[in-house]
Amino acid sequence: MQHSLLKAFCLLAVSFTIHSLVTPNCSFAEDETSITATSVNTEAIAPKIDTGDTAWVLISAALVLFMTPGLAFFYGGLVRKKNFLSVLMQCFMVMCLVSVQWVLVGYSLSFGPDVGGWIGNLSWLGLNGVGLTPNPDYSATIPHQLFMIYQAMFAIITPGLIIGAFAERMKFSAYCVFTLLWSTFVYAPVCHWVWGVGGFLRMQGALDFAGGTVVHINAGIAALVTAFVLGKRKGYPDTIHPAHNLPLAVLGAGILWFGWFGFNGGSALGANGVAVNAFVATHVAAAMAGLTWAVLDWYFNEHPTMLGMITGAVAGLVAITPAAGFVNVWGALGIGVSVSIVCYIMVAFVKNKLGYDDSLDAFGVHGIGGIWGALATGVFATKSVNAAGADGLLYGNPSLLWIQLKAVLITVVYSAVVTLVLAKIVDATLGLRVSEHEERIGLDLTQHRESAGTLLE
Amino acid sequence: MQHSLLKAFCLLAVSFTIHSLVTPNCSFAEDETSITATSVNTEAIAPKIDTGDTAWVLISAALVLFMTPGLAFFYGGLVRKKNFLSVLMQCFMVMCLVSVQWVLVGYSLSFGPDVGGWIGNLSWLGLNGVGLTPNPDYSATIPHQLFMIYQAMFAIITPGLIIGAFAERMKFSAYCVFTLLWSTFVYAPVCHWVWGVGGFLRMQGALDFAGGTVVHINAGIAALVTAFVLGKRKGYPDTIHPAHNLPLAVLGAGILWFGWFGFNGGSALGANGVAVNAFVATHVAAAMAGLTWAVLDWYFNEHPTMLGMITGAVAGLVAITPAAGFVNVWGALGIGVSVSIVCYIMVAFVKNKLGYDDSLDAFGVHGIGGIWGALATGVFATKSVNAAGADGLLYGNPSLLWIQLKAVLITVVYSAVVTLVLAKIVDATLGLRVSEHEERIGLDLTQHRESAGTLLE
Amino acid sequence: MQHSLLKAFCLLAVSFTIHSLVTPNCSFAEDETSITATSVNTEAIAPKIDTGDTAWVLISAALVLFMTPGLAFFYGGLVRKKNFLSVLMQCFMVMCLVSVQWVLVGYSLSFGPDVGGWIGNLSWLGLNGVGLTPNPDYSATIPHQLFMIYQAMFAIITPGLIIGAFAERMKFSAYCVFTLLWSTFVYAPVCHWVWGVGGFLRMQGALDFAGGTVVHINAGIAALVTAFVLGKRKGYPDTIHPAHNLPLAVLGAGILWFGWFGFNGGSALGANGVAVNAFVATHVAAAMAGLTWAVLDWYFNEHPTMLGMITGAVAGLVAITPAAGFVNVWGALGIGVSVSIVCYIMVAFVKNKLGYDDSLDAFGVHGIGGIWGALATGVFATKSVNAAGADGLLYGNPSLLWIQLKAVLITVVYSAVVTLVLAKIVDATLGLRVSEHEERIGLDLTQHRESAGTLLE
Amino acid sequence: MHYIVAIIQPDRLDEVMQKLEEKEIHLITVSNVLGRGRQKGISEIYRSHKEAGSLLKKVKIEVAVNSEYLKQTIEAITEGARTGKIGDGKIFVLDLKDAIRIRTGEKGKPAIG
Amino acid sequence: MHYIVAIIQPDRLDEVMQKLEEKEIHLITVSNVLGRGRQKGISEIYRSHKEAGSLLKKVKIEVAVNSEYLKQTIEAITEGARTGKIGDGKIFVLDLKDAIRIRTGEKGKPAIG
Amino acid sequence: MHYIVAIIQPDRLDEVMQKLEEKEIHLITVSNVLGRGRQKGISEIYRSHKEAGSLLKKVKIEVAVNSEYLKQTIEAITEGARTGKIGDGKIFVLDLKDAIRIRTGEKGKPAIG
Ligand SMILES: Nc1ncnc2c1ncn2[C@@H]1O[C@H](COP(=O)(O)OP(=O)(O)O)[C@@H](O)[C@H]1O
Ligand SMILES: Nc1ncnc2c1ncn2[C@@H]1O[C@H](COP(=O)(O)OP(=O)(O)O)[C@@H](O)[C@H]1O
Ligand SMILES: Nc1ncnc2c1ncn2[C@@H]1O[C@H](COP(=O)(O)OP(=O)(O)O)[C@@H](O)[C@H]1O
Repeated sequence: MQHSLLKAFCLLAVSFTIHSLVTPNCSFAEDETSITATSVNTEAIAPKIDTGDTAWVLISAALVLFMTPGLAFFYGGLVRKKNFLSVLMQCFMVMCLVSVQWVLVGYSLSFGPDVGGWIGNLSWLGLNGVGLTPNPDYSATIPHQLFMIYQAMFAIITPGLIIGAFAERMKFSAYCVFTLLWSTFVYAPVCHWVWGVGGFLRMQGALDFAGGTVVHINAGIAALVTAFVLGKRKGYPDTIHPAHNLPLAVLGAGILWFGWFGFNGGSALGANGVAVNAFVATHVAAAMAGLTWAVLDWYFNEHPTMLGMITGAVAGLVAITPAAGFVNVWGALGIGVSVSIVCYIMVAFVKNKLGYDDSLDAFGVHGIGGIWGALATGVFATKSVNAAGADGLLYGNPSLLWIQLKAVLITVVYSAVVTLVLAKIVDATLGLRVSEHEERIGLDLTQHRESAGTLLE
Repeated sequence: MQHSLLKAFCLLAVSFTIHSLVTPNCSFAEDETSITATSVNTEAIAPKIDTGDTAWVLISAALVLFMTPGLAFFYGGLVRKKNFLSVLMQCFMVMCLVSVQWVLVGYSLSFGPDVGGWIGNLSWLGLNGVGLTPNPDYSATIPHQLFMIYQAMFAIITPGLIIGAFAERMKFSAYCVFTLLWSTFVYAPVCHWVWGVGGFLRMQGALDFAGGTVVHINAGIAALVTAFVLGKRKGYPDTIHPAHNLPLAVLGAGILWFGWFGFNGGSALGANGVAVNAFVATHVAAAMAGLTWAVLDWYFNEHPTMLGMITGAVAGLVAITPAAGFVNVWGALGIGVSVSIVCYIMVAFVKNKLGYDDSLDAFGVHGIGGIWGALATGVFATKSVNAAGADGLLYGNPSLLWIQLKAVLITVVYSAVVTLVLAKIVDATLGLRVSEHEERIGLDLTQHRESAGTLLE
Repeated sequence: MQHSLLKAFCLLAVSFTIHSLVTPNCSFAEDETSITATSVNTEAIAPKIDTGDTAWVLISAALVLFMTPGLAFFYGGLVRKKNFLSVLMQCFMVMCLVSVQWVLVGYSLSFGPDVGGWIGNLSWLGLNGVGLTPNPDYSATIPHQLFMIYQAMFAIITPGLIIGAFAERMKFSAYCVFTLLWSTFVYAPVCHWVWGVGGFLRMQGALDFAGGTVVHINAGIAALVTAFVLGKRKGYPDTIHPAHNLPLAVLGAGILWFGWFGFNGGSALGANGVAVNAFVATHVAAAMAGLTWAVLDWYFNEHPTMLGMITGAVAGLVAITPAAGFVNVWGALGIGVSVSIVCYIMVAFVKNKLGYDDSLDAFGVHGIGGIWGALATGVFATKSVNAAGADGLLYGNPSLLWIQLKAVLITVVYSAVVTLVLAKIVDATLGLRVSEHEERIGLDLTQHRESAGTLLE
Repeated sequence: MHYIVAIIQPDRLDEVMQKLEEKEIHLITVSNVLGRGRQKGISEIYRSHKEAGSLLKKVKIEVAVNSEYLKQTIEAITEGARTGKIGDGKIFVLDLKDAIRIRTGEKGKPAIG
Repeated sequence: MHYIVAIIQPDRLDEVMQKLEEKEIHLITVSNVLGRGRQKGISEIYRSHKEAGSLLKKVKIEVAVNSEYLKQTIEAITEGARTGKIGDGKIFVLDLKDAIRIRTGEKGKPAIG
Repeated sequence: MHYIVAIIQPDRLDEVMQKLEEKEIHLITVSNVLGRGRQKGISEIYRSHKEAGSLLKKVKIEVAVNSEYLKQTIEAITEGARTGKIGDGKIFVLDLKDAIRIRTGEKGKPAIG
């Protein structure tokens, strides 16, 4: 039943995709409107390093890196104690593995000289030619390597987000291989389409300020697919009990909120008005979404919950990501309220109907929230905030919403299909899932021969 | 007995207040000396964005936001485990609630065009007219919205500080309403008096670099009042046992110290000498105060305690807040030593005499420490550090101390009275306190239907 | 047996040292090549404050301060629960104690006007003459006090690193005295030799970008010595069980990684290309080292461990510290791989042969990793990255490696000898170690009269 | 000699210990337990699903006493723990064959106190 | 009356509690324990040294029942906890002299249920 | 058959387990407890108020043995746990009516080992 659902979904989407590809005219028509966060500053001519911009992007890169440990605790606090370390380990492994992959091949594939709008070529392998002077194509006022390392942090956290879907049951070896493949064959191309010079979605004028499509939809869909492929945790849903350490999940959420200022604010690639707008929109959307979720919990369960509030805040952060540099405070408020409602319905009601086991709602929050955010950008975006942006539906330009929808569907289809293929390959070779016995004992002991804490004082 | 004490206190203070209001002459005399952190840079003429200043204030805003989760753990680690989540939840709720209130009305009331020195008008509702270009009245080199969001973080953490006073016994619904009212009717006006253009305390030349009066005294007094109104926790003091998780309180303290660099350093609203001076003074005062507290513990209890050291460090951070941009390293050391002595006496000896139950010493540390810091600013301030500042007692200008004293008393009286009124109103309508049965079971379960951790492995 | 080992070590080293001292000619020959991070910007003439540079160093200082609480949890999570607070307390005490020592005397001794290449004089006591305008000798574009406070954070964490060696058995009073003495008689001189204007190692052209010698070798050797002097923990190694709370150690590692961007990136003392290069190298080396350690664990124990991964990452961060501003991405990768191999052999095999009890491998990771990094800098450094740097062995200049080796040995000998003397003095007077009974009960209760958590719910 | 096991509400522990003191029963052992009893647990919420939290936090007290102390021990615990509400808990009395004080090797009655 | 102590695998608790419910044994007390038994523990790694982790996490269940319930209680626990693998655990049956319901002061059989 | 409950100092556990091993008693159950005994607790400080920390951390060991093993079990525990200092703890011996190995259903003596 679930698979048929997935199929139907794909079918519908594919048709859209094809359409959007066979109609370049409309695309080209929009060329000049083309814009993404990564080109916000490219008007500048003389590539002179600005210390203020550099300072802001440097710290932003550090903040985004810090989000991954934050994510580790956000997720880790919610699993059962016997699997706590395994989640932390997966998050740290992605920090190490993808960083190396990125400097060696990932960056070149994602941002290197364009090949037919689909992918970057290999001329920047090992950062060959990626130096300390600005690359005006991406950012005229900061060193090229700074842009590269800032983007590296995005490449790290994206596969990290998927962890939430298969937590508590994936074999660690399989995890490593899958992550490496996914970063190379899913993240890199999608990143290139949307942000790379010559990327075809960028050409079509799709707006994605800080990674709604590239990061959240991409990871969210991969999460859904892997949850399907891996199947439910033993005992789900009856005997899977609540978070083993909610306070640490709250700590993680706090770190995520903090780091997200670098994630969205830094995407302006400079300490300028756009950065400030993104910063404000990010904070307001997060707050509004957290508040909304609390209210919904209050309404449906008579009690606002801590888990609900942090889930809402994260959903808000996810949804504002593509929009942060293009919407005003009202747009941010609107996105905040709406995304919590959508995600709440998803994780509280729909999910159980469908019955897949997305352990920590990576799809429910990042996938759905990301899609919602991408579309909302098409609704709330306004040039009054960022001339380099575009006007959305509310500002009399329905076409943007249409472009956004296409970008979403293309990403959804590609991510779903390729993730499925990769997961199946790894499953066929290494096997994705631990044995039932290992799952019962827990991944900490069976995968890492460690336990989160000594039981005796 | 306690109430009579409170009364006496008010009486004394009110007289002072009236005096200071009926003697505008002395006030006007000081007009030109008027200065606060928020106008440090206003000499600049052409409002051109400086990327370096913008970068520093952007990251400072993020740091101050991060302080609230830090506060959540600083407080949360000290309560009993059954109330851990309730404290975290209150802190996250204030992040969400006040952020929304701030962009909608709070900012306009606090910093909007002045109405008789008392409050801002409503012309900036919903950030109407608060754009991405600098507002020279507040900061000539950074976007106005950046100043707004930076101030938002202060508006968030201030009511957050009060939580320490009524932890473990306040009804969550009442908490939300109280916080919203308090932000609007206490924080906004006091903020306007001290920092708003035209604010009457600012006019009188009161120095408050980063919020000693607006943030700490204001919150500290509100803490005392709410502690009185709510009454003691069941079993206090006999059967209330030590911190359930001191290490997490230490983590919170670490985050607070880290964030405070943005709190004080960022208040220079630029990456300049004043920011550096504030940064240095902040660090030195915190270190000296932590050290002093440890020594006092060693002397009085034969053992320096972890709780004592972090309490001292926070007390030092509180006391240096109003002074950071106006004192040199000697002033910082002096403030650090003295505030720990004063607060130590307060929480270790005086408090028990008075017998109110300020659960986590929000008054003892923030109230007393804030008052001490405001007065100490009148003693240690020197123009040699910041020409825009003023000379204090030690530098031959007793009048500043007098001005500081007035500012303190006016804030104390206003905060005490209005907080009392608001608390009584909420108590009369919703009821401030949970039932004895709920208090016994704990707020996590009764208010949020969650528990901090699963007990079985 | 262990002592004889130490002796042999010293003997060998001393000879080298003497040699290097009696051959000033070679030293002077290299004068012009002399360079360290702290003089990267000194070409600038007019000392005008750059807001961007100032912003970056301000936040970097905050990041480095944040590393000490991070270290507290990195270490604290690994000890037994009964000693958790004692480690946190030692880390916070060093934050307080050394900060005060630094502004009073430490900074003057370390960076004050040179006295014969050995030490700074006392003319900067109490920051006398250390103002808010730049000091071109150290940094032409940021306020002198900012350089001072940034350096303070290094002075804080260095003695903090030693804690790992004597954790779980040192008397707190002795710890305080020892730390104060060590900061003054070991850290200050070594810091002056390498970074102070006129420091003799700086004169010889030794490269130490962000403190490989000053911080890590220095602390690592002190760790080894104190571990020897204090002796093994009761029951070591048989009945000392694994980390009581590994997840908190992971949190600490995350904070360390985050803070290290300020540690290395900030050492460029500006938001420039060198800072970006250091930032990239730091991240890449950490990732590569973490990955390598995981692979080694996988190979030798069939399972990658969480503790192994964070240990590897930290080892990578240590080793890249002296090199960050002088090597390219390949150098960073090389250093990352190699340091993990070296440290792994050390802590997993060699250490047990030698049989000393370096509780948390402060020597194994910081000492060995630091030495390796200093030498590796002599191998991988290249002027193509930083003209102010030098070429290493791989770039056809073997002499640099020689210079690095000398710097290492001199530091090793000095740190070892003086630390030994200081430790013996404190032992003879206060006694370094707690009683066996106190050790059994745990330091939290016996030294601080507190416990990490309440056992009953 | 008897071995008494009592399950009580966590927040009654201080009270119970005090009552025991008064009756000169100084030696006890305490631990955390979870109990399912008559008392309906408060169900927790997870992603807006109610988790019938049937297991409630309780405290377990173990006391070994000589027969002559049995009655007053039970009294002390009862007085200290009773609130009259469901969930107050139970006291179980087991037979104690022997007791040894590790430090001295004393056996039987003298070893208990 | 009997006092039953059972040591089981942590992940069998839900099962056991359900089985007990079915047999109308509602009142139980549960706690964390560590056990060393036949089951070989998985040895943990610390700095690449294998720590023979001989103590495994188990769950302890305590149930006081009237004699007529003894058999079905043992059955219920056995059914719920058995996987057939080493480590399933044990059930110990002790003699219960008396039981008191703190709330009411009831003694003996009526106090058990 | 007997059911032995011992309360010991936490840091003596390794020693005790080793001694039991030597005497071929392999199966035990261990848990955290807090004890109030003769040993004066170290009072904790909170805001410079001394908290008479009367409850000290102890470890509880439970061993079910056949009668013939009783003596050596007690010896083993005593040897392993004794330091001669107050706080060493106690050993309580209860009567064990029956034991069941869940895995096999064996009853009585064979089920113990
Ligand atoms: N027969 C029993 N066996 C084991 N534990 C029991 C038994 N009866 C009660 N308990 C414990 O006592 C606690 C309180 O019992 P409960 O029935 O809730 O209160 P009351 O005894 O006041 O009705 C339970 O949570 C459980 O832990
Ligand atoms: N004689 C005993 N005394 C105390 N506890 C025991 C005894 N025998 C078994 N246990 C407990 O039961 C658990 C399971 O026993 P084990 O021998 O591993 O499984 P099985 O009974 O299936 O062989 C042990 O870990 C231990 O906690
Ligand atoms: N009669 C008893 N009932 C229950 N527990 C006891 C009893 N006597 C001792 N204990 C436990 O044994 C521990 C050690 O006892 P204590 O009197 O401190 O040492 P010692 O037996 O050497 O005098 C106590 O903390 C308590 O947990």
